[in-house]
Parts: sequence; structure tokens; C-alpha cells
Amino acid sequence: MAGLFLFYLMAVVTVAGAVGVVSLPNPLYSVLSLIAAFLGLAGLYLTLNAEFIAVVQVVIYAGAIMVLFLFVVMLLDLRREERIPLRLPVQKFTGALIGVGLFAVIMKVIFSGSLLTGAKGAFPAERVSEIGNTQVLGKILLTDYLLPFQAMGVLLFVGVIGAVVLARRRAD
Amino acid sequence: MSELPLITLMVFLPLIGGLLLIFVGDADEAGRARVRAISMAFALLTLAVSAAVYAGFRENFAGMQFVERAEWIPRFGISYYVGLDGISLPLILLTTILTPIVLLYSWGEVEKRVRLFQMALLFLETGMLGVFVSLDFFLFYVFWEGMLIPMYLIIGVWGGPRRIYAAVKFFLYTMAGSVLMLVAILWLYFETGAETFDILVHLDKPVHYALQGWLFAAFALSFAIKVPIFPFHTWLPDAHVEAPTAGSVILAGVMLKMGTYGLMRLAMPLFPTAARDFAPLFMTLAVIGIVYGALVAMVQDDIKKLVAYSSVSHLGFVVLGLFSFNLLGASGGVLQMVNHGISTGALFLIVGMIYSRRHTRLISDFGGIARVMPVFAVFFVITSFSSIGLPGLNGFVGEFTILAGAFDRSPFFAVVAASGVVLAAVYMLWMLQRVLFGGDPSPANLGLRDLGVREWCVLAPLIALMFGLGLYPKPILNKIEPSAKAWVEQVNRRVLHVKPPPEPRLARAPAPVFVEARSLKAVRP
Amino acid sequence: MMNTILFILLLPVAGVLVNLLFGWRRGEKFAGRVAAGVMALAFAASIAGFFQLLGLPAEERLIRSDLFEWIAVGDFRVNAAFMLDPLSSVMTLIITGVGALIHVYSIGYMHGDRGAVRYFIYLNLFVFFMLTLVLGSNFLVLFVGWEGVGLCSYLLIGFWFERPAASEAGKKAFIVNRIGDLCFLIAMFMLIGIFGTLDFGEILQAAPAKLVAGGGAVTVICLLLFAGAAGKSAQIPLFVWLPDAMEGPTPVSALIHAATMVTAGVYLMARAYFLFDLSPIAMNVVAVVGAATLLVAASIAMVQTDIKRVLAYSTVSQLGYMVMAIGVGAYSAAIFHLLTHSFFKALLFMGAGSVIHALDGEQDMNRMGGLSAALPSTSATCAIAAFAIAGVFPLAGFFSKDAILFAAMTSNRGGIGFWLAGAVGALMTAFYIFRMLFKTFYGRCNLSIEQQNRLHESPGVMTRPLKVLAVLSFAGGWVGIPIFAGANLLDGFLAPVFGGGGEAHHEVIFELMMMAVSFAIAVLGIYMAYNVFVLSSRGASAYAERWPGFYRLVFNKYYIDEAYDFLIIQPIRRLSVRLWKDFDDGLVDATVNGAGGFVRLIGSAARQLQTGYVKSYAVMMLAGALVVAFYLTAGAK
Amino acid sequence: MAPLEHYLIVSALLFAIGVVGVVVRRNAIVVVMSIELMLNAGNLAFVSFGRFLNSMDGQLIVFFVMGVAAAEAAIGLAILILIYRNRESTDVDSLNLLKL
Repeated sequence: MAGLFLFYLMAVVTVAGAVGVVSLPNPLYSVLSLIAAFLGLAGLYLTLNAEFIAVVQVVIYAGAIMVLFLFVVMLLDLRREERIPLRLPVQKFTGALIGVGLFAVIMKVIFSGSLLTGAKGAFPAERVSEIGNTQVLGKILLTDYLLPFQAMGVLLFVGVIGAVVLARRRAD
Repeated sequence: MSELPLITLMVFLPLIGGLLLIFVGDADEAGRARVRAISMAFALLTLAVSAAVYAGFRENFAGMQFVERAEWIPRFGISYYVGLDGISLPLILLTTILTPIVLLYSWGEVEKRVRLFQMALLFLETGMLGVFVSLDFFLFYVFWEGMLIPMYLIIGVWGGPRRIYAAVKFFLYTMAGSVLMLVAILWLYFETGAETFDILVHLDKPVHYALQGWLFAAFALSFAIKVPIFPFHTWLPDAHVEAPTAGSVILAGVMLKMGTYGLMRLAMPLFPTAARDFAPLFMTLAVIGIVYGALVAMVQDDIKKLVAYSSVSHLGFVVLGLFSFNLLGASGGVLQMVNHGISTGALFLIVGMIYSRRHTRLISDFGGIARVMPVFAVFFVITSFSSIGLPGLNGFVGEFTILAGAFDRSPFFAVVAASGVVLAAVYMLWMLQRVLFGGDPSPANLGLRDLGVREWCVLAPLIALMFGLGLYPKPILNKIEPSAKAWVEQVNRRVLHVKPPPEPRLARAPAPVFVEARSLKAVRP
Repeated sequence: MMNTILFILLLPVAGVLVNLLFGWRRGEKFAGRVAAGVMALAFAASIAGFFQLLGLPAEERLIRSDLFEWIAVGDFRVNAAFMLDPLSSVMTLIITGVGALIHVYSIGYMHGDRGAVRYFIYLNLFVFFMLTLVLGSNFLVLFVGWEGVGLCSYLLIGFWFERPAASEAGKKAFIVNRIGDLCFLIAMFMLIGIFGTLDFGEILQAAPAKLVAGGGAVTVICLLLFAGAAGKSAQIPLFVWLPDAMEGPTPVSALIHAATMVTAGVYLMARAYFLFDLSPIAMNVVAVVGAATLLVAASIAMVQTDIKRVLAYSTVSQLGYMVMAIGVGAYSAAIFHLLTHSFFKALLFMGAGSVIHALDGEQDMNRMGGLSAALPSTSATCAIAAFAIAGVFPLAGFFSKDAILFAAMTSNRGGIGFWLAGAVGALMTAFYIFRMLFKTFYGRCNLSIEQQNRLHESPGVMTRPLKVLAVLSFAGGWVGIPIFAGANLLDGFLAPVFGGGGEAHHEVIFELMMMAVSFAIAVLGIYMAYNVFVLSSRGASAYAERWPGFYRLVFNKYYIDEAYDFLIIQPIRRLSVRLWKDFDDGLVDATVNGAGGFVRLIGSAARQLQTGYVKSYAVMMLAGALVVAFYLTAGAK
Repeated sequence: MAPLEHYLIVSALLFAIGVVGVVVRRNAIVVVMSIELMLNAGNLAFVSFGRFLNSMDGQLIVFFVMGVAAAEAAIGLAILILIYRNRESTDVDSLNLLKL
């Protein structure tokens, strides 16, 4: 029962954060509400017995990445969007339409049949908790998924270099 | 028969030669000479191999010879499958003979980007030979399209003032046609369920009648553009006028034959009933082309354009022969493809020779030059008469057999077509009169050099062939005959009128919610 | 046994080759001797062939020689095959005999012309093709020769190609001939369709079985063959090329446009007599056209002033006689006239050539006159030829023309109308030929002083052939003397070819009467010419003044050339220009380019969607994703 | 514990809100943040499915997605800075350089 309550709480926090991101005119507030949304997501992960992911969500996403966003916003001093008319006159309407449409499609899929037709895996939540979520994840990551894991390391490395190269001021 | 893979050797020798040229510089005169010598050597080697093929060719045998086969993409039933028969052999020989001649002609004529030019010609030869020997749709299509690129370059880089327009028109027009063919090929592939691109397999079991019309139309349209059959001919004058001489020779000599060859090898025997249904249309168009091409050729003021329109007229004869559906027409058609290649090729060479001297092709700029260029005049007259179809020269044998065959099928069309014989004399002789004869040469023409040794060597083999095929066509005709006979049987087959009932298919499992099926078709049949 | 046929055929080829290889360097004298030499040898071979034939029993007089298989497709096979039978033997003798004389004559005539070597090459080549034509044993080989002589005629008419008129005339000759050839070709296709072969012998055998006498097929075939013959033998409506062909060197006119090539049409019909025999309608057409041609051409010949054109129209007219003879079924009479005509017409042409040679190219008869003193041999031989063509007893033309007139009257296909045409034609013939003779050789001399000073008789190499031909023109007709049994040698010789021949015998008195009438006509014509051109000082102008309209009409050759130009040539040319500019460039190509332009239009319209704004791309991408999502989930409940 | 559908509804909501943000907002930074929202919506779905299918694969993928998102954020923000330097604006509506 407590789990269910937690879920609804976190769901509300998350969705509210998301709405804030899109609706608040000041980018600074958008960043802050995105952080809120991420924290809510971390909570949702906790209800799904994904403790490691939840922690990573808080530390990396809500922590590191969002701080980066914050920096940029402050750096560029982006207070509010200029109030010039939108390029596409029906942009807002289109956006809403697409958003609602997508949501409708997904809803339709969710409620149109049995979702869990696939084969069950080897890691029921109870067993994972027994061993420890992080341990299981780490083991798989460093055995079966070693190559992608390393590749992601390379990707991040390249990303760092790329960011540096791009953002560096040219000498001329 | 030797065990050497002669066809592969023949097809890819020019390609190898062309690739070798990458390593030879053409910056200085010596380099250019080297480039030319190497390409010439490879063209001659190819000619030698084709001569070996000719020598080893089994007569009185209708099927494919020198067959080679290797898996290429087994997943889709695609293989490297080549071979030749009496229909393709003459065209192969024509290709291997014309290429060295064209190279020799260009030896002193093309000075711009020599290496690229020679490479383009060699690649072109590989493409053309490939089309003639392919027994696999996929392979055929690869060569068919591959051929376009070097030709596009030849027109677009070394052509006349409006070369870009002409090259793009040529490319797009033929491309548009071949895309239709591709669709038809794929359709055929899926329709028959044979899971193979093997042409011979498809030839053995024609599709049912209901489908033939569409597929034939797609194939035939593609080839009709290439031939070109009236009214798809307008790219031809532009391409010819702008193309450099070498390009014109190859274009008229060999590439136009791709269209008629395609009709003969693919479109007609694959869809025999449809071909017979369409025959009146094609015969009408062929006859219109014959008369129309001749009439329009008559009033041209540019020699090259005149020759180009004469090609429209001549190829009308070939199409007429093919759609006669009898042995005379078919053999005559094949023979006439070769004949047209020789005589029109020679005509374009001759026009090129005079153009490189005077830098004009307007008939009105000439007159009376037989006096200053007597040898040239002799060659010109012989070639023109070959084109007119004078008995004793090559053109006659082909035209006669075609018309005899066509007459057997439809006297009306044959008679109208035969009037093209008169018109051919009109436009050719009128042109000769205005270029070679009739008055003293104008001062600008007085200083014209007669043919040099190189030009002599370029024309002499073609002239010899004109006489040879005119007086004794047997060595070619008796190779054509068995295959043509088999072809005639093939195109006169009857086929199932409707689609055979489908085999019971497996009942499909209830559709999964998400995208599990591979193709859209499976989700929404 | 030596293959005589091959020998006859290949000798001229040898001449061509020798002159091609060595002639250019060794010069015209060498070339002329080689050319004339091979002709003499060929003539000898022809005589040998003739005697070979004579040595055979009358019904088996046929020597065949199959060289190789030429065109072989399926059941259709055509060999390069030749045959010598009495008909081709006669033709061969004419071609090589008269040809040899003309070659000799040409040595003198072409002396000093810079194209002389080329000339002899062409001439030998022509003889080769002509021999192929008459020796071929099937229609297709005949056609090879047929076209070949057309080619040589084209080359020789346009021999002096710097003259625009000459190259124009050559082209015209070839093209007009091609129209006839077209019909010939179609006739061959029909023959292939019916018989599956083109061999004369085989068709002869099968014709009665496979063709219905008087039926549509055979009539069409015969009419088409006749159209082909009309082109070559210059019959209405295709005769317009022959007068223009006089632009060629005069010996060429003598050889090609009088003695040999133009008779090919007559030969063709005689060769295919077994087909014509089956078609009364076609025969009738042939006879009518022949009669009309002989009258029209003779009337034009009466008023022409160019000496060669007079002869040209005379040739057309004489060919009309031969064609009419064919039309009434008198094949051997046609060949007989062909034979004698080749003698006297070649002689007339060569005489005219001699005159032209003497006058440095002058051809207008109004500027000639009184030349007999300066050109004794020429004028004497020409006079003989004139008597011969006019049909004066006992010269060659008398017998042959009489044979035709007689047949026209008595043959079951003939009739009084044909006889009348022939008789009127004979009158005109005598008139125009003596007009020419009087204006040229007799009467007042209209030459300039300069021309008179340079006037000279032609060298012996030219006059000697004239004399030989004069003898032949005189006596050549004696091979076909009628009345006495067995005296008509030619008829007897040709009889096996034409299936027994032998016209119904008539009363000797009747025959004699006919001969007398035709003789009287000839004399009358000569007298009229004498009256007008010698006795009267005003000459023909009196007639011209009396009927000015008619005179102008005839003088302008009935405006036939103009009519063709206006009715056929110009419309075709205008149509072609319209087709090219309006239809090809304006419609077909515009459609093609329009299709291209349409695609570009769509492209530039579609380009408007590509605003370049990132946002719009994002919107579209998402919208697309939405559509795909809808599509994929549509199948789910 | 909440059923799978509920998690998926939350995920769908997040995704749809992200889409709306991408389309509606003009500030590039906000657009990037909206994209992050969509990514996270996906993550949530992955983890939920993994949980209900007794599989760790969902969490593994999320792990990788996060890595990619981090790299993407770094690069994206660097590009934003560059754009801002050049144009003094981060308004995506003014970016039409994709046009020829």
C-alpha cells in the first residue's frame, strides 16, 4: 500500500515537473522543474526495485547533467523568450495536436491487448533483491555487455573532446 | 572447347585495362601516348578473345554457349551467370570491333583529359559486352545501368556546346525507361515465386496472360526509349549532335542495339502473348519511324543530325523484323543490327573527320570537296550506299530479309516500310551531292587535307566488313539462324490465360500487437 | 570445261581491280587499254558461251553456275547463281560487244580528262553489274546487277561532279530508279510468299500450279515488276530521269542510256514472261504504257534543240516500242528491237559525241549545221544510223520495228490501236531523227569562226567503232528476217526461252503489205523532215507559230518535271520541314522536355516545404512518426 | 504495487509533454530539455517492462541511454553556446541554415 502511495506521489511530482519544463517562460525555472521531474522519476525507479538506476538518476542526471544546463542558462543569461510571434502560426496548436495524438496512440496500444506476452526473464525482483540490484547489474554489465560498456566509455570520451573543441574560442 | 573462362575474360579485360590507366599519367605527350597504347592493347586483346569465342562457337546449336555461372547473392537467387548464343554473338563482335576502331580514331582527335576519355571508353565496352552476355536479370541490370555512366561522361565532358543538356537528357530519358524495367523485373521475381533472377528460368515459364501486358509494356518502353522507337527518339539527335565522334559511333553502333537486343532477348520471349498483342502497335510505330526518320533526315542541314535521324529510320527496320515473329524477320533483324552498327558507325566517323578539318557540320558549308579529298569521297560514297542498302553491300541483305519477313506477316507494313528504301536514297544522295559534288569547292574548303594513314586504317576495316557481309553474309547468318529459329518458337508460344490457383498458404497467426512482421505488406495485406 | 559464265563476269572485275591498283599511277592510256582489253576478252568469252549454247540441243540450251550460298535463312535460300541461256546470251553479246566498242571509243573521247582513270573503272564496273543482271539465275542476283548498274549510272552521270547539273541529274536518276526498285522489291516479296524461292527455273516450273491465270496475285506481281522495269527503262511515269542523264559523258549515254542499262527493264519482263503470260490485265497495262511512252517521248524529241536530248527522248520512245512489244506478247520482237536499237542508238550517241568533241562541248543543234564536210566519217555513219532507226529497208531498224508493228497488229493481245501508235511513232521517229541529221550535218553552218577553225574529225580510235557499228546498224537486222521459214534466226534461237514462240503464220502477202506500209511511213517521215528543214528556209518555226500553245507544251516536255516538282517533291519537302520543326521539335521533344519541366515544377513546389527552419523539420518528423504509429497500430483492436 | 499500465501512462504523459515542448518552445535550451524528458519517458517504460518481465535488460538499456544522454547534453550545449556566440540568440525559429 505504501508502494502504491509512493508511486502516485512520485508520478504526480514527475508529471508536474514535466509540465513546468514546457510551460514556464523562464529557462531557469524550466531547468529547476526538470530537476524536480527527474527526482520524481528516481522515486518511480525505486518503486520498480531499480535502486541503482534511481541513484544514478539522482546523481548523474539531476545532479551533473542538470547542473550543466543550469550553467549554460546562467552563462548565456537567458531570461525569457523574446516575445516575437511564432514562425509557424499554428505551432502551438500543432504541438498540442501531435502531443495528444501520440498520447492517444500509446494509450490505445496499452489498453488494446495483453502487454506481457514475452518470455519471462531470469531475474525476478525478489531474486535480484536477494543478491543486490547493483551487484547483478554490475555483473551483467561487465560480462555480457562488456563491449557496449566500453563503447559507451569511448563515446563519453569523444563527447568530452567534442564539447571542448566546439566551445573553445577561436584564436582569431 | 577450351576451359578458359573466355566470356569473363572478354568482358572484364577492358575494365582491367581501364583500371590500369589510373596508374599512368597523361600530363605530357609521352604519357598520353602510353595511355592510348595501353587502352588500344586492351581493346585489341578483347577483340582477340572475342575472335576466339567466334572460332569456338558451336554451329547448329540454339542454346547458350560458353556458359559460366557462379553464386553471387544466393539469398535472393542472384548469380553471376553469363553465356552467349547466335543472337548475342554478332553484337559482341560488333562491339569488340568498333571499340579499337574508335580508340584509333580518337588517337589524334581527343587531347582533353585523354586518360579519363580512354577509361570511359574501356568501361563502356565492359558494360556493353556485359549486357550482351548476361543471363541473370540482376547482372543484366547492373551492366545496363553501368553503361550509362561512361556514356554520360563522354557526352558531357568531350561534347559540343550544348553537351550538358544533351547528356542530361540522354541520361534521364534512358534512366526513366530502365526504372520501369527494374520494377517489372522485381514483379516478375515475386510473381513467379521462382526465387531466382535467372533469365533462362523465366524464359522457360512465361507468366500468365493477365499479367503479361503490363510487364511487357514496362520492359518494352524501356527498350523502346533505347532503340529509339518513334516517338521516343528525340534524345537521339541531341545526344548525337553534341557527342564527340567516338561517342556517336559507339552510341549509334552498339548502344542503340541494346534496345533491340533487349526486346529480342527479354521483352518478347518473356511475354510472348503480350508481344503478339502489341505487335500491330510496334509495327505501326516502326513503320512510322522508318518513314518519319527518313523524311526528317531529308531536310536537316547538319550532317550529323541527318545521320542521327537516319538511325531512327534504320532501327525501325530492325523493330519491324523482330515483330514479324518469323525466322526471316528475326535473322534479318539481328543482321541489320550489325549492319547498322557498321555503316552508321562509319558514317559518324566520316562526319567526324570532316568536322575536325572544317569545324562545321553544316551541309551548306561544303560542296565539291570530292575534288580536294578524293579518297575521302570514295569512302563516303561507299558508306552511304551501304546505308542506302545497295545490294552487294551489307545493308541490303538485312533489309531484304527483314522486309521479306515483314511482308509475310503483313504486306501493308512491309510496303510502307520499303518506301523507306526510296527515301533513304533521297536523303543520302542529296546530302552527298551537296557535300561532295555539285560545284567547285569554296575557298575555305580548298585547303582540306585528304585522309591520313590513321584515318585510312580507321575506315578500311569497316569498308571491308561492308563488302564482306554484303557479298557473303553466311559466316554470320548461319550462326544467327539456329538461335533465331529457337527464338521464333519461343515467341510464338501460347501461355496460360489466367493465373494458376494459388497454393494454399499457411493460415496466418493472429497479428501481434506490435510490429513483429518484417514488411508492411504483412501487417496490412 | 572452263566456266564460261564466270569468265565473262570476272573479266570486267579484273579490269576494275587492275585499274584500281595500277591505273592511278600508270595513267589514262594504260587504264583505257586495260578496260577496253578486258571488254574485248569478255566479248570473246561471250561468243564462246554463245557457241557452247549452240552446241547443245535446242531444248537444253542452258548453262548454270552456282557459286555460293548467298542468303540462307530457314527455308529461304538464295544462291549467287548464274545461268546462260539464249536470252542472256544475246544480252551478253550486246553488252560486251557494243560495250567493247564504246570502251575503245572512250579512249579517244576521254583523252585529256583528268578523271579518265576513274571513268574507266566506273565503266568496267558498270559492265560487270550489267552482266550480273543478265546472267543472274534468280531475281535477287538480277536485282544485285539491277542496283549495281543504277549505282554506276549514278556515278557516271555525275562523273563531272563539279557541274551542279551533273550531280543533280545523277541523284535524280538514282532516286527515280529507286521508286521502280521499290516495286520490284515488293514483287519479290510476293514471289517469296507464293513460291518460297526466287529462282527463275523453279518459279517457271511452279507458276502454272501456284498462280491462277488472270488472278489478282499474278497481276499485282506483274504490275509491280513492270513498275520496276518502267523505272529502269524510262517509261511513263518514271522516264524523267533519262533526259537529264545526258549530263554524263557521251559514251556513257551511248553505253548505259541507250544500249544496255535502260533495256534492263525490257529484259526483266522478257525474263519473267511466264508471269506476264498469266496476266492479261498487266500485259494490257504494259502495252498501253509502252505505246503512250513512245508517242509522248517521240513528240518531245521532235522539238528539242540539244542534240543529246533529242537522242535521249528518242531512246525513251524506242524503249516504248520494246515495252509495247512485251505488252502484246511479242517477247522475241522486243529483244530483237533491243538488239538493233543498241547498234544504231549507240552509234547515234557516239556520233553525237564525236560532234560534241569536235565542237568542244557544244550541244545546241541551232548552233551547228553543215558539219558533214568537216566530219565525213561521223556524218556518214550517223546517216546510216538515222536510216536504220527510221526503219528504212533493209537496215536493222526496219526489221525489228516491223516485227513489233506486225505483232501489235496481229497478236491476240494486240490491236489496231497499238499498231496505230507504233505507226505514228515511226513517222515521228523518222521526222525527228532526220531533223537532227539535217540540222547538224547539213544546211547552213551556224558555227562561230573560232569553232570552225578548230573543227576536226575525231581520231581513228573514235571513228573506227563508229564504222563497225554502222555495219551492224546496216546488217544487224538480218538475223530476224521474217517470211521465209528459218530465216528468222533470232526468233528461232530465243524460242526455247519463250516457250516455243512462233507466232501464228499469216499470209505472206499480208506480211509483205505490212512491211510496205511501215517502209512508206519511214519514207514519209524523212520527206517531211527534208521538207521542213532543208527545203523550207523557215524551218520548224512555221509550225511553232501556227500552234504556239501546243509547241510550247511539247517543247517544255509537257511540264512533267515541273508537275512532279509541284505535286510531289515540294509537298514532301514542306511536310518534312513541318515534321521536323513543328512536330519533332515542337511536339514530341516539347512533350519530353515538358515532362522534365513538370518534374522540376513539382520539385520546386515540394521545395517550399523545405523551409530550412529546424523547427518545421522537427514538426514534420513528429507528424510522420505519428502517422506511422497510427498505421502500425491500426491492426490492433 | 501499481500495475504496469500505470507506469506506462506516466511514461506516455512524459513523452507527450516532451513532444509538445519540442514543438512549442522556441528557446533551444528548453527544446533540449524537452528531448531529455522524452528520453526519460522511454527509460521509465524500459525499466517498468523489465521489472514486470523479470529481466535486467530494461535497466541495462537505461544505463546506456543515460550515458548517451550525457554525451549528447555535453555536445548539444556546446553547440548552443557556439550558436549563441554567432547569432546572439538561441531562438530555434531563427535557425534556417538548413536551407540551401
